Amino acid sequence: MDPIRESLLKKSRQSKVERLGKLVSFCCITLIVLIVLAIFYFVASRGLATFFHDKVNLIDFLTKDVWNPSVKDARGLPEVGALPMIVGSFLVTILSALVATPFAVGGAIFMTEISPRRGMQILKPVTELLVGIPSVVYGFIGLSVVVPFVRGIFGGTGFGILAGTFVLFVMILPTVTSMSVDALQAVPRYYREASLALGATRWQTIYKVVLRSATPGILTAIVFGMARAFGEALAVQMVIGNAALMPHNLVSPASTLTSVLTMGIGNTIMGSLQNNVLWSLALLLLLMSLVFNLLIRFIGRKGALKK
Amino acid sequence: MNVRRQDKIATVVLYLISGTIILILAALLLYILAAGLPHVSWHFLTSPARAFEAGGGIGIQLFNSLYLLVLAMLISMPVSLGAGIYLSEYAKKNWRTTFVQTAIEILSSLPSVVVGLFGFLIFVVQFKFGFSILSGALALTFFNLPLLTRNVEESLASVQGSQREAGLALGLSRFETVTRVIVPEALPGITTGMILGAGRVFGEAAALIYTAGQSAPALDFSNWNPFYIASPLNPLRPAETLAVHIWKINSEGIMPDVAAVSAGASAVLVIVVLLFNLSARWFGKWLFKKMTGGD
Amino acid sequence: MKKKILTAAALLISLVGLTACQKQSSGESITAVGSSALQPLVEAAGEQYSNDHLGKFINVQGGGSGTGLSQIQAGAVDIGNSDVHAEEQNGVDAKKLVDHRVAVVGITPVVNKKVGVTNLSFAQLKAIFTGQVTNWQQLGGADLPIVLVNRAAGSGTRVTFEKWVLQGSQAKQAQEQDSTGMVRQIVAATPGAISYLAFSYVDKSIAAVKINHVAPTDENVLTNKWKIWSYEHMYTKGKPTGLTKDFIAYVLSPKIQEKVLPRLGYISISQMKVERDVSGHVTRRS
Amino acid sequence: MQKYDVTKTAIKTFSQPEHEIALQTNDLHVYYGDHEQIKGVALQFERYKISAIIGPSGSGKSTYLRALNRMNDEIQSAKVTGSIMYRDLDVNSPQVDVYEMRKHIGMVFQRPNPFAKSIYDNIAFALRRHGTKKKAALDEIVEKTLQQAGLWKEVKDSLSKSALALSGGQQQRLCIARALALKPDILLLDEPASALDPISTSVVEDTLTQLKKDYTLIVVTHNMQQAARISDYTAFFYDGYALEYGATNQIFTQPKLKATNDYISGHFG
Repeated sequence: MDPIRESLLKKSRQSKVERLGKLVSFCCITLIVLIVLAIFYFVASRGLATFFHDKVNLIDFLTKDVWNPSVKDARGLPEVGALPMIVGSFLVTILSALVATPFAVGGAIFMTEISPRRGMQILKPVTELLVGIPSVVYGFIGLSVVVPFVRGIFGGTGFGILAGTFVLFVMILPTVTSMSVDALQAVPRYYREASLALGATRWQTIYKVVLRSATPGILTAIVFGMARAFGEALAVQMVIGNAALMPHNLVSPASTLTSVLTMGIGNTIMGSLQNNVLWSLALLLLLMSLVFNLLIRFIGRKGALKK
Repeated sequence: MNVRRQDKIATVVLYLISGTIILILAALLLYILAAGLPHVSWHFLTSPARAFEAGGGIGIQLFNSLYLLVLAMLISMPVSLGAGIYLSEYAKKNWRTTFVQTAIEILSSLPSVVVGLFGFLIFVVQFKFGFSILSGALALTFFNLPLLTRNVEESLASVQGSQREAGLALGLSRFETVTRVIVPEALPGITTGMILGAGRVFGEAAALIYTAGQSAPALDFSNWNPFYIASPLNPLRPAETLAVHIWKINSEGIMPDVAAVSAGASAVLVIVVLLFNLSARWFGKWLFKKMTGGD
Repeated sequence: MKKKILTAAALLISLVGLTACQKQSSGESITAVGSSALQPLVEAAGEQYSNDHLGKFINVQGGGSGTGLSQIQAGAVDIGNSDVHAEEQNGVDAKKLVDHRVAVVGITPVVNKKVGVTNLSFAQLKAIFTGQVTNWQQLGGADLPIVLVNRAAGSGTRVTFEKWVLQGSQAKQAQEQDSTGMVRQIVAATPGAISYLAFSYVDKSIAAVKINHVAPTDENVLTNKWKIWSYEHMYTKGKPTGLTKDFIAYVLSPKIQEKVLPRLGYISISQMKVERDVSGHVTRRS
Repeated sequence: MQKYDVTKTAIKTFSQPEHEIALQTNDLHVYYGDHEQIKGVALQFERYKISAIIGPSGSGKSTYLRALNRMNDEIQSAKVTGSIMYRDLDVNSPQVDVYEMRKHIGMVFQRPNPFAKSIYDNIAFALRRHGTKKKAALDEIVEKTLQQAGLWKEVKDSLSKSALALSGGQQQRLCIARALALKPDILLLDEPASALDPISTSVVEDTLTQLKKDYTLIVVTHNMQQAARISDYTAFFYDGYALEYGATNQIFTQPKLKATNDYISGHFG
């Protein structure tokens, strides 16, 4: 008999290893998916109870601006208009993204186009260090520096959208910057060379060629930063003032979905309406993070098509 | 001429922006350190906290943070490695994989409060682990898994495909090729990601408030039997971490030196996280040299 | 490398499993969860109790009165700490819970020092917190807009304050803070700010306000001359037994009531000259 | 590009072999998704000879080679039909253990792909994974294969150095040594010299001719001179078909088909 032929027909150790290894790694990924589904189910089951069990109208929940879960309105339904929080969340998110974008993109251009050596040696480590600072510390600084600063200039309490924007701006800056750097670096070198060879200045090249072709990547970075800002809880809660009121201006106390959620959860009874509406807010947060994700995917796909 | 001037202006503006970013960080760091470092002493780092008198330290909180970190990383490292391997090596390009990736992304952008409350209901209440290091570590795992998994997946994907072919052509299974060839080569990236993740875990508060708890009972540092209830190693004891401590004393602290303790604790927290960052960099580079430079 | 990680994980899991099994054999412990206002007291008492009784441990957690009541109701913990009566909380079946009143906390309105008002009536306070009065000038103070700072809805301090001041009216929506420390900080720093704090948090950075010329002092609370005060409750599900029972008795013992409470800023329950039920009905204690 | 009537001339069957055959394929098709890359190829490779596969880019040479030890399995969309007979077994049949099979049908790739490990470990690694653990045995195989690959003299003092520090030509010979270490029956080489400079190329070619006495080699090459220099047989691939196959001498001097003639005389490619 041919020994090689024999050996070919036997299950080798490697194929056993492969079966086992694939199984183990599959279990790992399944575990993660199960966790996500469990969290989703858990948040949804409690969050939806507001509408099914406590009979709150979804439209009212999303459009009314009076938040007072323990008080019933004229129709006997609880006053749970989440609009002030939704507006607050979007305002701080959009404003901080607006402030952060020029800084992030500017810093990224500096790192990739203007002075890669200095950029990579100083600016990159600096932004990465910013990522590492815990959000409680941001909150602590926001409270002891930003809020008094805002109060000093605009009067009032200092708490509000503006203070929240400042804190979130610093928090999302590193994320947006480093992702923008990746986007700019992905622009092929010959684009720049071609443009420069045609006599364009460096800035023209950056503005007309590099930025243009990196736009999808930069947009993704911004949306990613917004997703982070939207979900941030502790730091925002410490500086925004937590008033469930429609924000009149940027320095009046306002609230976000996360801040109301963190504040209220310890003071309500599991299973009561007051608790369920908080889970509805959490569900809203979850859905928003889904939307942000889909947005990122959509932008990514569009960008891919262009190339 | 106009074009040239534009170019000049743009350059100046970009320099200014970059300068501002650096200035912001420098100011942040200086502020934290200047406010906190004067309060940091050996005594502060090693003595237990006091609820209502001055002179408390953060010794137990610091130990708790480190122990929790080790446990959380021990659980999340193998899982994220496995999941990352699956995603980068086995997952086919179809809707299921997209679904899984979206799920992971969502988990990573989930507010940590939600993760904490989920952990509270599942581990603390359902599994009866109580407010404990174990509950906290599991909640942190949830919080950490998506980031680590993505990091592993990306690090593995950045290793050239020809390395996989090399292993496979030698009659090795894909799994052994990945674990013995690709993972070692991706190790610098993976390690950097893990250490950065560790830094995040170290600074996390919201996910822990309702899982690891907000009290730091005195520990008996002479008894390391993990079954003893006051043993530092007991995974079922409640454990307030440094980040939670900062949050708590800022909210409810009634000791006279609240401001000093919170500033000091913040400084320590930031220093530790910075150390994680720097060591991630250094270790990643060192590992890369070692991996590519033979045994 | 991977094997090592796996081995470590396996070891860890078995260790945890073992610990879970052996939990009872090496020391006994109970868990008390809830009100962050009561937390320091229970913590301090628990620490002393462990010193006096070797091998017995009291785990104390914050999380808020709501958490305390939901957890004790669910039977997940041994003691639920709360600043509010279980009857006052939505979603709690108070009949299943046994109330142990362990301390009293007085709550006072506090204002920023620039306000220039030292005395208010209940009616004025109500007008302030419902938003009918918006400037301190209307109350004889400085020309400053009134800035309301509330505690989070459902927090014990707020429930108590609103119960006695607003008497059922709806408070004006205003900024809310999760914690006492933060409230004090904001009131101290914001001209025109008014809020309310437990007595023990009042310090020189802010000004406490008299109500109807009654000063917010412990003595006035003992006789109910100062009306805004609340009991601190430790709830158990059914009658307490074993360690839980011993510990509650310990908290009520003179050792804690007379020596520890005053240092922490609580008013001892044993010194109270009056008793008040959940509907606010006051009886003299004999 | 000139059109040839490929379907009629393509090799579909072959006569009974005169020599010992190491490997043969019958009606082999390879699909990538919907695209048929190899459209039915029948070839047989003689033992202890070098067979070269030539043909223009995109003619399916590499795809065919990769099918022989089932490397196409690793490409998700790839599908292979037809048979690949090796030792009376169809390589594609589920009974055959793919990992064991690859030990016997080794492969060297176009671009050198040494592991980011030491030179020694590059060779010893797979051996260890397949069960050879003894240091002495490993040492012996490392030395022997490095000698076979003509690399021993250059690296014997730096075995613990990183393989990535070697030149491209040296890396490729290390990859050949690495493949030889498993004592394969057949060695598949996919344009092994295309990424190398002329001097390294000639060293690698020498190495291959040396190996012929112990191994059956199948070499895909883009370089016709190379095929002429080293191979005993040559197959000409065009558009997913093997159009002509025969002794190298005959293919290069008297090709039967116009297409082959056009290709080797440089009219297209």
